[in-house]
Amino acid sequence: MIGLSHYLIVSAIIFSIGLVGVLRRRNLLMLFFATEVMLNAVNIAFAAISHYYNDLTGQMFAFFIIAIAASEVAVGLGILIVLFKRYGSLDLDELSSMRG
Amino acid sequence: MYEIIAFYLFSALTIGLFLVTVMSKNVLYAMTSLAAGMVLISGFFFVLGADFLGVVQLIVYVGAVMALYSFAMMFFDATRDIKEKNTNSALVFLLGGLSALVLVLMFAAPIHSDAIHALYPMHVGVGNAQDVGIVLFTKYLVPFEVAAVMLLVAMIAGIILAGKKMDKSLTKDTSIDDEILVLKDEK
Amino acid sequence: MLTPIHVSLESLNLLTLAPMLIAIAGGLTILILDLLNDKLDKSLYVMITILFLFIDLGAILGLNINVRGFFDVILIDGISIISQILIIAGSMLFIPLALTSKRFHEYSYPEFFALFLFMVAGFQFMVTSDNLILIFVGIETASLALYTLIALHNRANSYEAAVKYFTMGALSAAFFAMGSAVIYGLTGSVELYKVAEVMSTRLNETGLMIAIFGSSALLLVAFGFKLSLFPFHTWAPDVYEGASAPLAGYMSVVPKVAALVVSIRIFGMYIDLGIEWVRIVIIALAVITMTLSNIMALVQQDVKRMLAYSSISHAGFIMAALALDTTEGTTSIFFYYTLFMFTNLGAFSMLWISRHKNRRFNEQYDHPYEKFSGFIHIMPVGAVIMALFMLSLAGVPPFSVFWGKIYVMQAAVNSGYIWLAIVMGINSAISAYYYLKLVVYMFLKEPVKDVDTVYYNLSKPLLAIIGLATLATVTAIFYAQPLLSYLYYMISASGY
Amino acid sequence: MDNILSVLVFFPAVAGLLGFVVDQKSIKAYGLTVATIEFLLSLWLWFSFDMGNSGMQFVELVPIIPDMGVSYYLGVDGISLFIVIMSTLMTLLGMASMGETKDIKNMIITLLFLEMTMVGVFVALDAIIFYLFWELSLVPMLYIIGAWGGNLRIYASIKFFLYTFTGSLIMLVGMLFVAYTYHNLTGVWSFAITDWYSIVLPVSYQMWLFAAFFIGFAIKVPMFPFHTWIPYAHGQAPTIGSVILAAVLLKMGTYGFVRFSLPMFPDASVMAITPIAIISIIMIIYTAMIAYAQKDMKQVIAYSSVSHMGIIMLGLFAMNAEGISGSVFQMLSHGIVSGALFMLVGMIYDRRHTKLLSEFGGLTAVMPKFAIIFGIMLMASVGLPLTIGFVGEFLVLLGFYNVSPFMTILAGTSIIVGAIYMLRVMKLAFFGPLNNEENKKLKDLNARETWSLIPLVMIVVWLGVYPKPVLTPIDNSVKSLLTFMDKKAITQEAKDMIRVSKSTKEAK
Amino acid sequence: MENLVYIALFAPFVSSLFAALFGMTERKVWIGIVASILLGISWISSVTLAYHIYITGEPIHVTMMDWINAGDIHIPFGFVVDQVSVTMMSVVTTVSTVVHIYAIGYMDHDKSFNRFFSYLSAFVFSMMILVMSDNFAGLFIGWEGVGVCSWLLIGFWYHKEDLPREQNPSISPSWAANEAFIVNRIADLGMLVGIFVIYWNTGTLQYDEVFAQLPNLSPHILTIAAIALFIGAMGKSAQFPLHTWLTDAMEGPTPVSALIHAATMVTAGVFLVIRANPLFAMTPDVSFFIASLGTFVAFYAASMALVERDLKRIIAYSTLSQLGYMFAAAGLGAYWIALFHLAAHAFFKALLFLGAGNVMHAMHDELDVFKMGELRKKMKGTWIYMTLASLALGGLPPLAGYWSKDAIIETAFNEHTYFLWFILVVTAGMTAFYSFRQIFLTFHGEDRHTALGFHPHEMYKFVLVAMSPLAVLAVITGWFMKDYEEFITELLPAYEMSEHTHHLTAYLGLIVLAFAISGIVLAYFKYARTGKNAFKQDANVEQGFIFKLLKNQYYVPAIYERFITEPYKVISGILWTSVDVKIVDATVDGIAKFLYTSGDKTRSMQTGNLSNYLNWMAVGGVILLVVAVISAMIA
Repeated sequence: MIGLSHYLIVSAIIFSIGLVGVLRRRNLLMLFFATEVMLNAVNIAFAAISHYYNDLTGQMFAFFIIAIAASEVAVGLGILIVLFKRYGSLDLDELSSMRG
Repeated sequence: MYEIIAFYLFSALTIGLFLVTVMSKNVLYAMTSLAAGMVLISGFFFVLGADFLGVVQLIVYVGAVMALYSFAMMFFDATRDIKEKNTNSALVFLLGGLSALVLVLMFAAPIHSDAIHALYPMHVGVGNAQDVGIVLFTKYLVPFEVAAVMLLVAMIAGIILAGKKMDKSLTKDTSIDDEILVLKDEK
Repeated sequence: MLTPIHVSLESLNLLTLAPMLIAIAGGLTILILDLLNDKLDKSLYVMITILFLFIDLGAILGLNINVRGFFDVILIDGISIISQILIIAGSMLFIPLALTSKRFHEYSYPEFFALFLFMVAGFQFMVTSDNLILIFVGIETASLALYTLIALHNRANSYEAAVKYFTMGALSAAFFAMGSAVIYGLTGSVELYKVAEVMSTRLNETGLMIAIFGSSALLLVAFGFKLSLFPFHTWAPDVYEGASAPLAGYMSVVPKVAALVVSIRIFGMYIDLGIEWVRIVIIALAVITMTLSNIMALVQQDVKRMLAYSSISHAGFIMAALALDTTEGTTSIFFYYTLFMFTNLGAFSMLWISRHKNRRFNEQYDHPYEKFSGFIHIMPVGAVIMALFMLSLAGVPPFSVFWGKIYVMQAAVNSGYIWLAIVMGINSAISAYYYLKLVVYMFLKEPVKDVDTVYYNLSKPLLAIIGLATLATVTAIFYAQPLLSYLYYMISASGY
Repeated sequence: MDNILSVLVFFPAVAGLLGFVVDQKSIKAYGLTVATIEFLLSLWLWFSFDMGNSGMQFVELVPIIPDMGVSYYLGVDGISLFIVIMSTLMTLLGMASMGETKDIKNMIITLLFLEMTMVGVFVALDAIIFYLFWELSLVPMLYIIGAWGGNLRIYASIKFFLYTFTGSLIMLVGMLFVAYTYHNLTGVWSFAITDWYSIVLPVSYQMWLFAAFFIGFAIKVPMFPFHTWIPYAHGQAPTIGSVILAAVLLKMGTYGFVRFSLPMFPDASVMAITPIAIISIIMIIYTAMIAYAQKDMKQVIAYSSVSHMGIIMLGLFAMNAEGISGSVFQMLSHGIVSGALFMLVGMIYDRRHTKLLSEFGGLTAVMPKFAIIFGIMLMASVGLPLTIGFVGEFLVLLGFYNVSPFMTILAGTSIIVGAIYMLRVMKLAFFGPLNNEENKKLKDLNARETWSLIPLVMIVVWLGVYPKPVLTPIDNSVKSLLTFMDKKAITQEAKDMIRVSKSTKEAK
Repeated sequence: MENLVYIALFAPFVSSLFAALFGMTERKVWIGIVASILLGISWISSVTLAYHIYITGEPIHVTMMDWINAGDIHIPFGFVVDQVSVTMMSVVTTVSTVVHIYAIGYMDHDKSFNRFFSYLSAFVFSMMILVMSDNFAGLFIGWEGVGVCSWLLIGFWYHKEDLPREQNPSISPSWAANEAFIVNRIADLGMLVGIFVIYWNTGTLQYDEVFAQLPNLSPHILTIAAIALFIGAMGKSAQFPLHTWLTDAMEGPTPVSALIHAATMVTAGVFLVIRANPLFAMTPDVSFFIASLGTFVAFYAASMALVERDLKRIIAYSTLSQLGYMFAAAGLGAYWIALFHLAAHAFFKALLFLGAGNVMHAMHDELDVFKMGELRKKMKGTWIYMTLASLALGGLPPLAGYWSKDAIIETAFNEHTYFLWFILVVTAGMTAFYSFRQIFLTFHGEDRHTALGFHPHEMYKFVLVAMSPLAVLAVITGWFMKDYEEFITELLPAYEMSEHTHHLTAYLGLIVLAFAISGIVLAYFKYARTGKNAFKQDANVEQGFIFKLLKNQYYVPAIYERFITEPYKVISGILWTSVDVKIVDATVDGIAKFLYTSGDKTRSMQTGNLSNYLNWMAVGGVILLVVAVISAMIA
């Protein structure tokens, strides 16, 4: 049988994949993809727990996470656009005028 | 049996697709696999009986978010291969692996307990959408409304940030000594 | 079949929602006004914002303590009231700083003020709930608005700051979500009082400790980011530098207060459950944070960046108080932040009035120390006030932060953490160096030749704010007692 | 006037604030007037002081932050009375002796604020108020050194500030812990020193607290090895800064030991006798030798200060009335004498813009008045009988002899090594042929300089010949302090060590 | 009578203040006259007091006011005039009055004339406090006071520059002054310790109360107190090894040498021992040590005088030697004899010095006796005075020195310390030799000075007249020895010669006399003759080891220089530059620098690169998680 742990482990693996993505991506757009992956991983966990506890709270949480992810995309892309206009690039290695 | 097959299939596919998302050098591939992964995750939701969530996932992610991303991709003209300097990939994978290991360790624990009683139980014979609707519009009405505000914020933010007004600075900041010089010139 | 649900209006306790609704209504009002007439001046929006904040404050003060509302999602207890008062007060001090004598990009947007009010509402939601979902949504509302406000300053640095803040914020959101998921998995609930109940029954189950510790660790990452604890603080200096000076000052107080309240609720719960590990880790992080940021502040060439590091260090100070998890400790957090708010906002305002578009003194920095060389000769009163703020931040009595510092240290001593108090003392001493450095530049050096330092951004509203901050900084000794007894009463009444 | 202490503390500050209005040209007259009034007020304090009463007088108590136990609590006893008077006197004379100074307005106002903090420290009976003035005194001093100092002034001023600040923060933790313990024992928060006296602390607590307070005070004193800020501070400070620093600010440290460490931690104090005596002896001999090696006249006096502070420290831990009274008297004496010496060095610096001994020689021929006053102060500094310097030094050594003859002999070498470095200065600067051309046209002291030094000369002689009016109140308070310590001590060793005077015993 | 006490004490003080008022003005002769008159008043008072005491035998005790009251210690300004102090007072005022008058003449060309009188009178005042005080603290006031005045007066010609030791063995007046002060301070520490011991064991510092309690104290304490006090005495009385300053002190004006470094101040140590005789009487070991040291110094100093060429230094050595005699007597218990010798010595030694001053005045400050000779004709008065004084010093009857010195030598014999006796007898011979060597070289023999361009002339008449009382006293003092014994032994313990000694008195006296006369004769043959027998410097002798040893004062100053002064300088320098700056301060700065550099290093974590920041965050998060898991597993 597939237990809760199975789902959670898949969620954990996807979360880690997302983390790897966040860490290795230098292109901001693709970095954002990775954050989406991470949030989706959490969603799996919530849905699974919700299912096994027969409780709706998890689905609520997942629902709000989806909403949050969507608004983050909007704001994030907005910032990326102004950034791109100014820098002409999305490479975050070029973003280091402030340091030290 | 059916569940097992679905689970493993979806797991393998999502993991694979997300790996592509994370590792691919091509934005298009990455985005496509991300979208596909999202779709498969909604599959998880359906398997787990969260039908409403599955639908929302499809609509919001695959429909809205992905559309936004693709527009953005076009705007940024990022269809070409992205060159990325990965100076410390060993560290990255070490961290990823470690976090996976730790999280798996955590989740391998007997988290599930029969002693926990659902606070907002699903009802037998009631559709998931109805169940969700009731909880969402009673208990979680406030967060729901706040989420609306949040989306409004996101909308305003998106609009003003991407707007033309941002193209040049409106900050007016000539210094007094400049002005004095001007005055002197006028005399 | 589902049975229809009957909900009585009284049980919803709608009044508990009133403060946030007022803020949101204010934001909407501004948006509508803008729609009706897009030629309106920023001063109007500033005043409308202040008015709504004022009503908001009134609504907060009218709340009863220890009530829940709206299906128990809203929780009004002592710390939520005082933190809301702090948030509103900080916001009211911040927003008049828009009334500079010069024009700045962000203030030409009416949306700036709307977003600001939404952000305030977001913070208020954060602090008035113990439901992780609402907290999460509140955090994101506030953060998204804040990212935008930063970016609206419309300079390359501010974009960079916004991107950095945003990206790391997204990562922290993921950690928060993951942590919540683990909690949910452990207890079947996301409401903290319920969580505490269930978790206390599950503490002795074998194998669960990993998950419990893990959940706290994941949440610590998220809040470590918000509170700029080492090693999650890396965004802070850059963001403070990139943001406009008033916003940087604001960020060093208000969002932190909101995040602290949530941290008190979450980590206080862990500590109350007897999970000492959390306390140890927080104290360790706090100590590292204050020390590291202090020594990094030592070498800064830019005053704003120095203040950013100093804010991090102060946050570390406070975080240590949080880990004590005693009534005094919690009181000290708010006591400290109240006193710190005036001084820090005052200091950032002083930077704000000396803002130049062009970097006259240094290629890289807006506010290098050299800019303040011989400030005493150029603007004696300004120099004295700035020096007062610096001395206050350094913890020289009788200025405001000193009282906060000794209260925090007293709380540490009372809990038996004498070594912590000593570490705090030594850190204060280290920090004195960089505050003093500015004083030295202002008082003991000659003005830089050939480059006129002009401080023309000053206007009457700014003067009033700075005056208020100065007054509050200097006379702290007189209002410390009522403030303290009020805070202590509110906090002990809600059981922290 | 019951609130004379408040007036005494805040009058200079208020005057300082008002001073912003006064014109640059008249500011010195204004400052002198204020300082004179302040000095007269402090004299009035002395005249209305009840000499027979060894306890606190003119007490004022207003709670400020009751929840934290902080109150505005002032009072003087025989020990603090004269230090207050000395502070006001040295401020007045220092100001009077000030020559041409740039930004004189800032200087005068800063001095007035500094005066407030100095008086405040010595009359505060609440630990937090004490700490408040203690820390606050750093700020004007920082400004004085930093704005009017020599080439290394910024380094020196920051070093001074940070060093003292660091120490006092650790002391603050100690204070908080005492308050906490007091709260545990009584259920009340209080920072009042007199309340703290009433609790008996276990020996282990006493030791740790003693150490915490020690760091704060020792840096201020400054005790070896925490003394290295002082050569820089003195070396760079303008004359007035050195005068106040040496005369008053250093006394804060030793005063702190009397006010806090001794009565609150009698057992720990007794245990600390040997280590402190060793440090003091190192201070006495080591810094005296360093003073001998100096090339700069002012540095000699700066190091000599450290050496003399060693004597004061030694006396405080003699645990008998002779030693402690002598030590308190020595504080006054060192204040007057080193203040005068710094003023003298300042006067020659004003003329020649150098303090290097090698630049001078044979000055007596051109500046006889200067040489005479310098000679008198030198003799007071080396502790010649019938000058103020002898009384304290004699009593300290006498008192400490009861503790350890051997260490007293080592400490007593101060009269030798002290003479060695001071006479060297005298010889190099004032004796020998007048070779340097630039020195040949030096003018002797003018009226202003002379008259700001004459009072000090008179005090030096007066208190050397007839110290009774000052020594008696000090002695009364010290005796009751010792009786109190003896009563409070827990361990038998401490009780044995603390020597209550016979006269006090008989009075009982 | 009390008023007389105060007059005797304060007249010099008034004189000093009066002169000080004019200290910075032109030379005014009348200041010297006023000062001398005031000193004269003091002298009259002292003598009157002496007569009063002699008649009544009752000491006068006055307490002026309190000085120090702290804890249990009460120190008043109290003065006691008894047999001992009145002796000292009389001696001091006599000599100082003469010296004051003398100085009017001697200092007449010095522009600091007024200042000189101020110092000189201040010295007399201090000396009076020293001898009159009724307690140890008061003694110490005077003790230090005379030290300072001595410092001021030795360094009176402060403007002279330092010369290398080869040119001027005392380097410079200011150097010599500092040396004197510092050496005295070393001894004063001993004195202070003695005072402390006495206070903590008796609870008081008043002489009478202290002496009353002495029998209750343990011998151990008594010994320590005695040693400590004697160390004090050694400094002031320039006993070995603290003697070097005395010869260097000759840099001061000659009246100063006469008053301070011959007649009065240097005898303060002897006075202390006499004053504290109950204490020393109870510590026979210490006393014996004092006697031995005294004897040693007597010989040691005399030996150096044998080869010295400097007129004043010869006299200084003889002073040193005579102090040795006094200590020998005091150490052997013959306190009154010591005091008697002290008085007698004061008169003839002052006379000798003043005579030397006349010579110096005549020779324009030239002091090398080898450059004089045959001065007798030009300076008859001085020649007579100095010869008289030298005869007294050499111990020829019936002059003062004979009686007192003979008594001391007899005492040594009486105490069965034959070795000491022998040395003292030999020293007496040496004393006679070097005194007359100096007289003969100066006043007799070949005229060596004219060739060198000196044209000596006699001193003013009034000066010579003023010196006459000393001359008279140098002659007659010894005649009153019996009366004095009667007078003084009311206070001091009587010293009785044993039967055995009594029998041998005459023989013993003859032996001493024989030594003395042979010394004079030897000196005459060697130095006084003229013509072909005239004295010539003998290079062989001067190259000899012993000559060099003596000439270089047994290399003691060199040793001090090498092993004390220089190392002190070097160590001070090292302590400053290496220890204080490079270790202590560098540690403090090092901590600050460490913080600063670590700030600089840590700063590099803030690369500005977002990816790096994310890495930090992830690293932090993962480490937190790992720690959480590990600690959970442990728990």
